[in-house]
Amino acid sequence: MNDVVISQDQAFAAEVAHWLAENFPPSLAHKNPYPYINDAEVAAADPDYGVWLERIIAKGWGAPTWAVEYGGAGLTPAQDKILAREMAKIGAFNPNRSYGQMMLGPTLLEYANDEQKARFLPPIARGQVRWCQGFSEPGAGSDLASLQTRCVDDGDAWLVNGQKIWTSNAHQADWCFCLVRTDTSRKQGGISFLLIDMRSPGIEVRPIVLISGTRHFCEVFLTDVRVPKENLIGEINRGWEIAKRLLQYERDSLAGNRAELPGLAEVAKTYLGVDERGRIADPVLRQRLIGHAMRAEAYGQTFRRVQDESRGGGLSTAVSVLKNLGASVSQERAELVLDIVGNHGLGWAGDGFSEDEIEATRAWLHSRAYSIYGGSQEIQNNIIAKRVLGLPDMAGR
Amino acid sequence: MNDVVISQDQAFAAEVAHWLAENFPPSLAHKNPYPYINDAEVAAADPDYGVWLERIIAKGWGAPTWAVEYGGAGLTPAQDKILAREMAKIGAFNPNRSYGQMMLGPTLLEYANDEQKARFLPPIARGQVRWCQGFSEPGAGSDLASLQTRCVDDGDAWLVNGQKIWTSNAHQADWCFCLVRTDTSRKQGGISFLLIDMRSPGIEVRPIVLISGTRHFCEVFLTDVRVPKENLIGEINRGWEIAKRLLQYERDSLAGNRAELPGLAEVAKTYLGVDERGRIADPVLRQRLIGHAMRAEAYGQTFRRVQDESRGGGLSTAVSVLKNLGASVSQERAELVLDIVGNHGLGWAGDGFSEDEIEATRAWLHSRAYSIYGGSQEIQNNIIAKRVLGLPDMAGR
Amino acid sequence: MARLSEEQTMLRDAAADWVRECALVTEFRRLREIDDGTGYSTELYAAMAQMGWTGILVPERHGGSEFGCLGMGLVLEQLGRQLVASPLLDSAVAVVSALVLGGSESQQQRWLPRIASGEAAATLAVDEGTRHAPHAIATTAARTAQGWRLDGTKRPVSHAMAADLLVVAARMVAQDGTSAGTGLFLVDAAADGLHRTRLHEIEPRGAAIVEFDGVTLAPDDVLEGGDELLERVLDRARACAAMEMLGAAQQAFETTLEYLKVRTQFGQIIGAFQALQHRAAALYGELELTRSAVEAALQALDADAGDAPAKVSLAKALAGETFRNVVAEMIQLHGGIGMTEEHDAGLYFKRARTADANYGDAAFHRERYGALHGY
Amino acid sequence: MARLSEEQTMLRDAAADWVRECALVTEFRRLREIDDGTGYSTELYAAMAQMGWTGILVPERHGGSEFGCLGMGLVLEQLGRQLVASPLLDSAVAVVSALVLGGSESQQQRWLPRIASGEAAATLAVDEGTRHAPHAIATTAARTAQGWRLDGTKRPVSHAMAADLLVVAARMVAQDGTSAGTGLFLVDAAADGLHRTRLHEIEPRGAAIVEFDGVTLAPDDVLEGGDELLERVLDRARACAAMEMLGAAQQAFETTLEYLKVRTQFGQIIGAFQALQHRAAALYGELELTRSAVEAALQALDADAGDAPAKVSLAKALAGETFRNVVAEMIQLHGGIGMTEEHDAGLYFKRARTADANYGDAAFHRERYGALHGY
Repeated sequence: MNDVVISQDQAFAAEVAHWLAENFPPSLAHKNPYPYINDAEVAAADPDYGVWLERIIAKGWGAPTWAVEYGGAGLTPAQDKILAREMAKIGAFNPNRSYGQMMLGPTLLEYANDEQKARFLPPIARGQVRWCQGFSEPGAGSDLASLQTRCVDDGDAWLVNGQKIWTSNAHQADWCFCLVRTDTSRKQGGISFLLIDMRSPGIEVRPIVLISGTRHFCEVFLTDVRVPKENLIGEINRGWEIAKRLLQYERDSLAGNRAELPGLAEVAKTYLGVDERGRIADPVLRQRLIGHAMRAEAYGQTFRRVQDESRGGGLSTAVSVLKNLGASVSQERAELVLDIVGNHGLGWAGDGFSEDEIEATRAWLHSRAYSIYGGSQEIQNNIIAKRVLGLPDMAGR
Repeated sequence: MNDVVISQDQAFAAEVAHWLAENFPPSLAHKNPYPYINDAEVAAADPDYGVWLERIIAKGWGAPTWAVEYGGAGLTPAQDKILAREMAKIGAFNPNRSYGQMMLGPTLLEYANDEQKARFLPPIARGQVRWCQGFSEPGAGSDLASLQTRCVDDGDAWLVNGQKIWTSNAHQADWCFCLVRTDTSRKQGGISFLLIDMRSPGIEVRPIVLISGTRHFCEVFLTDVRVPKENLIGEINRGWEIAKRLLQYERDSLAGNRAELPGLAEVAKTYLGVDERGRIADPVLRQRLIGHAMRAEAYGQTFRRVQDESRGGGLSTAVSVLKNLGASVSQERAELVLDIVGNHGLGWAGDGFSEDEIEATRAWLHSRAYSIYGGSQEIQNNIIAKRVLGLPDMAGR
Repeated sequence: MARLSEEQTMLRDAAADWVRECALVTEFRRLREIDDGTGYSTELYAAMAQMGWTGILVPERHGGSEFGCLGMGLVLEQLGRQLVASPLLDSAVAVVSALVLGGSESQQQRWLPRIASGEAAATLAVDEGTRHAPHAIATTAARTAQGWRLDGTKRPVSHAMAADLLVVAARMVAQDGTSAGTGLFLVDAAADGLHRTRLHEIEPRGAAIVEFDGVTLAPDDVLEGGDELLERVLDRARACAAMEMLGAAQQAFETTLEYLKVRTQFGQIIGAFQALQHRAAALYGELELTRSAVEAALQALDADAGDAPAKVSLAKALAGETFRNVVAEMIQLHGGIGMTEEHDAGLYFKRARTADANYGDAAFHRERYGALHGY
Repeated sequence: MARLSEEQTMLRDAAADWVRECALVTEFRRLREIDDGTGYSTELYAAMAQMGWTGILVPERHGGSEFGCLGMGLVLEQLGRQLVASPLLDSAVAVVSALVLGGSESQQQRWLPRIASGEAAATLAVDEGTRHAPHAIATTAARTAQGWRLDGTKRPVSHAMAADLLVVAARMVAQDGTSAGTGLFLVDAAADGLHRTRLHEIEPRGAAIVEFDGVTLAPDDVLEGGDELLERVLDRARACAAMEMLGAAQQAFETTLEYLKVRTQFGQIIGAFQALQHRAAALYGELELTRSAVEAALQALDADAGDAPAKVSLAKALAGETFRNVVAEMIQLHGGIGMTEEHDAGLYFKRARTADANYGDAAFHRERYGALHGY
């Protein structure tokens, strides 16, 4: 890179740092953004979060790389990285991250027509609309393309009938980006990508209770739901390509989950005590903790390396690798935390357990989902084997 | 069981113990029998081994359960177990164990005609003939049934052309039990089971050098080898069934390998030293050693339990499980021993390394074969999944 | 399975039949909904007592059958398969073993018949902190002129909420203040100064925090045997717990296998995918190793073998690890449905961790095994 | 790969081309047959020096290029792919770092140009027993009126048989007998009282037992920096070794992948079997983690970052474990042919263990990482 570019970058970095110092509420520093992103109630409950969202949106940094006309700030990938780096420095985060901003938006930028972009992107960039993803169905989990939700041309509108499952936060969502079957004679070739207003008549949402007690995954039942013709993205029966792209963005966002977390040495010493050399007393757990700390650091290094290599542009096939590594590291951590906490990690609620202990237990129970949602570990391994390593399919099938 | 049986067993046990006390050379107590079994030169080098072989054969215990007419002692399975138990007590072993006695013999008893039994069994029971196994071919490893060695009817004899590989001790063998293709139009259905005199013209044997330096696996080239018609076991093109049975006996014998070995705690303390509490100093290795000791003990318990359940009659499907568990335990041990020995485990020969250290290094190099020969770990897992767990084959193939 | 005697076979089959007919996992779900804190259904426990299971370790003269640890294990394995909840392990194994191995004739006469008949339920109170640490007990039993004064807090004590008798491990302090090792004390649940606080856990097992605030005991409320007795009692409970865990793990594995044989994706029964087949084969191997270790431990206890403690730690460690591995795969191989409250996978998953922690987790027993074998 | 500067990219490509053209694994086989004990071909090493690789860590004023640890790693990664044998790591990384970080101007002037030109080969002598233990050195350097007296035995010292210079770690003993920490000493291989015994190892690396029997040294034959210098020197060698190991592991993985794509069994390319596909995918993930850790360690060293030691231990530990896992799978997935001397799998398998043990194996670095992070 030549010196001019470098100095421009430095200037931008300084500008960002200055703006953040003035606008980012310190109370949010180093907080985990996911609760805010995943749960509208949590978000609504924290006024500072509201302020932060308002300010970043006004600045256009709710969707930094999007064009200004779509509510973004038109940053270059390089500038976007500088922004991310400066935010990371002070433990800030983009409060506008959401399914809409992380997955649907980039997809619309690629596949939607100008009317659709003008209509749907700005509300996402401004955090005004909550989107949910209507992909999975009871009979179509890993084999997503076998989905059956029917969509037929009813003259002035589409008529949709079927059932979706594992739809995160459908009960809080305003809109749903949905895969529907418009042709039953072909598998991938009969799928279309449709945007559906969750307030449409004929939509019923039922939260699913998970073993961790969480209820933000839902079943969505669609009965004679009428959807305007102009809500179809891309061509009819060409939705699979769009969906695959969007799933890449999803893996990309999931791969980033919990990239960095504080070490467990201190927690472990508190619960397990230390030996005569000041080491964690339990030798078995100590070894597992060291092994985990090493994997976690290497995962963080890999995550940054992949970002670095992708130079902010496009998506590398490494996302499947990151998704699996990230899931295994997070699950290993959740198991270890409970192993450290021991008998205090068996609490569901009530007296005798600290809030942190209860939360650790719930997090452990939920952690099993990391290797299932967003494309199961098995699906990611198939992708790695075939797309990254170039291994063949079975013959004679 | 009723009291009469019990008292008979006790009487037999006493008789066995008495005979062993008088006949088993103490110098062989607790020695690893495999070097003797695998290498004629090792066996020839130890006069006590020769004496022991002579005595046990005279007693008919070289093949204890075989009928007396075939050189055995006609023991019942129950008596055979008592004999084994009594031998184990004093660290004795059957010096006549061999491919012939462990694998071919039992197979002939099931599938050979009376003439063949009378001709081939007694020399095996008396340890007079060394057999090798001519199954694998360069193009037919895990997929054994794809073997190509041709066998055609040449009127008064069979004419055999082809190449075998991984034939253990072919260079020392008198005879070979061989799988040959007598029909090219069917896969399993075109295989026959043939006994070939290794002194026949047209047979060339080339030892293969392994990474451990051992040379007892061989390539066997067969060029226009003429084999008498009466050396075919069972019907023509029905050899696959016989081979599968024989391979079960092979897995059975391999599964037994190294069922019990002394713990590594003392070796580890010698090489690694102890900490202030007298524990093995290296905490990482210590944990791995404990884990290994636990798996090894559980494997030994499993081996005994399976023997117990099979009640000495027939073969349980558990042999595939034992084969894989046994291989993994043995490989883990070989790795651990070298990890303990550290820099002294890098020696190939010469000054600066003890004999035990060199042997440990060679054993470690050879240990990789445990999960390959006698049906690879992958093949055993397929067998377990399909035959034991009843999981289906792929559809549409 | 080890080769069983006729009595043992009958015992196991009776347990299997009863569980199938009366105590499927649906019963366990009902218990979770009732959620009264006791951790078991008195009706089902009465039925178990009827079958004689509460007396398997009780001498015949006190109304038991003396079928031994393997016998008890055979029953618990079947109960474990359907996650049947009961105080059988704490009352009929741990406390009965304490009374049989360390109790005077009068102590045995007072409690064994009532426990064997199921009329009384008892539990063992050892753990105090975040983990199983029988050699670091803080609760004290101070010798007084009248007898003993018990002070301290135990947690978690499973099936404590509905227990009539607690056998409490405490550090004995002589009147001159010197320590006299660990003692096991018989404490009536109704004693003054004994307070129970219910713990709401992921697994309903009637767990509680039990506080002893100057509880006064009679001189002969202590069992004979001290630290050694405690270890022997714990080892019996650990080995029987391991067999119960093995039963649950076996069922979790079989349930998963069944799913692999019916679920279709990509036009294939997913059980036909080789990667899943090999993982199933690996789990099968782990289950086989665990069964061998658990049966060997129970037999070693019945034979009073010297290496029983190490064999027990081997069994409990493998049972904990195998059970946890199997249930993690159970959820993974079921996919999303396995994460839902309505599917049984979550119940087995929660049981696995609770059972692993109970009477010492895999890490505790690996370390103990290593120490016993000089590593 | 990390994003490279133009120079770095050129350096890596040049190394890749040269290895492809001049130093395939067949060259390594020839070396094994010649078996002259030196552990490398002087011709090939001269060529490497010609390319300037022996001077990558040498300051420009002493004839080097100062491309840094990452630059050296990029070259070693390519050499590792084909198991190229040379004293580059011991001479141009370990000893050069010792001289650059702890050498006086005159010491540097005396040795750096000759090492950079390849005219001289040097090695580092630290280990003495069965494992890497830089904090438990028995060899002593006793201060005398004339200078130093060196006594002790080092083993294994790689590339010692053909070395001109040995940098020896020894416990310094002052004239009053008090210990003065560890010192690194420059010892001419031709010195009186220095005896070399060749070690025949599974991997030809010119390893030897080196005995120092009252070797006399001049007062200024010691480097400046003591224990801290030793750690800094070792960390540079460890990180560069990790990159060489990664290159070898990467090649072993790719060779195995190629085999999976051509070998047929049961009418299938075996690479189509899902169980093997998922194992390959898992190995790929491990290789990615290792690459990140190794590159981060090299960059941390070049930046003189405070957490470089922990990052180096992370890199060396992962490199050792990944390399060993990959070669074990290399043999397993090749089946019988992988066990034969004529196939390359065995060469990578032997290199993996030797390289893991060199400069501290995975267990050593796990423990070091844990200690550095307060576990």
